[in-house]
Amino acid sequence: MLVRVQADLFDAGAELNSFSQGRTDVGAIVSFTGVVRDTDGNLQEMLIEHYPGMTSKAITKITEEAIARWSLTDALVIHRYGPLKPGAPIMMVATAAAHRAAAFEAADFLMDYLKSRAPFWKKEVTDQGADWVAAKDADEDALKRW
Amino acid sequence: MLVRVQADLFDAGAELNSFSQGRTDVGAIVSFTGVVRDTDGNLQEMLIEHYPGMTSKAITKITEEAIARWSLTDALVIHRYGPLKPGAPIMMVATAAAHRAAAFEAADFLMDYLKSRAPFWKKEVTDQGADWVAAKDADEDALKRW
Amino acid sequence: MNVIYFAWVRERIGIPQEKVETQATTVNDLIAELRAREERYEAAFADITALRVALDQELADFDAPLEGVREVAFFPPMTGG
Amino acid sequence: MNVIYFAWVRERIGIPQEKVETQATTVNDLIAELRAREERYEAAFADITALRVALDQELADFDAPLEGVREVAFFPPMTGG
Repeated sequence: MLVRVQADLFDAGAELNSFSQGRTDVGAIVSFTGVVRDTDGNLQEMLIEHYPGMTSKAITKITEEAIARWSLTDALVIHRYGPLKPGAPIMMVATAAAHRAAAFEAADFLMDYLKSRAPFWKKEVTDQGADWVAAKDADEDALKRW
Repeated sequence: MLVRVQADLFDAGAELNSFSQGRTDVGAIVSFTGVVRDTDGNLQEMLIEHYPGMTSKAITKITEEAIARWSLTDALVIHRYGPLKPGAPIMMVATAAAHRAAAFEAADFLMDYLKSRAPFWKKEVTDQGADWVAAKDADEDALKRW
Repeated sequence: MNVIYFAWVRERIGIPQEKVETQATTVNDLIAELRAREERYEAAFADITALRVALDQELADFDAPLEGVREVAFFPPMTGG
Repeated sequence: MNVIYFAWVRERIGIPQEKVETQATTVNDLIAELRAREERYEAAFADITALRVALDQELADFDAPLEGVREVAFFPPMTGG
């Protein structure tokens, strides 16, 4: 298991390759990359605040739960904080399992939990000003699936 | 949309990066990589046969359906044929969408359909001999989800 | 008409493809003709539920008509992905 | 006890963290004390349903006891991922 919380840019492809490298006991690898999306074409940057003392701990707990529940061979979570430009990767998740259903479900689960239970807050800076991104009821509801 | 059927090895990380490159209208990218799994530690190689005249056509049709149904920004499918060693990538799928649910579901759908509707057949060569991999009822049943 | 075989169907019949002159009007008719030919065809087509068919590179049913079809392919259920 | 604020809670209160001397026995009691202090606390804590709390870096309920707790954090619902 690898959990990283960082300000620096990461290379999703290189991370996926090093996560996948040299395994012969794995049949399925799923990755998710979250990207700063410029919905209306006026996003200057996205600021991500986090709770340093809690972040790694919370992500590790969620990831351990996913590994146990879906018998994953391995899992990876990288999440950035700080100012991010449109098109930049915000975070990624990768899961490795014997079969595809486990890899898909575990990645989906990780995303739902990271979204609503890892201590990050997004603020969008546009030419109209800066606004905190509101949590969606749908994101909280998504947790009930698990 | 990019669909490739090839004998050559591909670099999943490099493919993921070039698929993701320079997009600011996308919030979520999901990738799936299928890997030759050596279940019992005695797999020498996996031979993948395909139906050259039909393969690209069948994959393209399935991929177009996924793009339309989940309003994907883009989708990628690469599938190999020929002899593959344990640990080698067999195929990959990537989906790009505004939101994570669409990217996850479309990738899951693509995998279910490629599994049972794209004309590939796997044969496992072990020290006990060679055997065609049997299709699983569960894979056919998985199509009913969609 | 060009008839193509894949995976264990190809192995049982012993050739990857062949030209077949036939008056068969459906896939089922064609299969009946092939089974009557030789033991190796009988072995390949004995259990039709273990087979799939494509007509001109599109999956089809066994009662599909063969009129105008140029390429028929027989194979086991696919195992891609 | 160390009290930390994040996102718009931090912005409304105007500081990222502070030491608070308190006899409050639950999170709710602590919030009541803070609201009584100044308008900026009242603004931050007016709608408790828009807030989350962590005690010693674990999510907690508002009626959780504060005994033994060294760090309380207040913030809006998380928006990670």
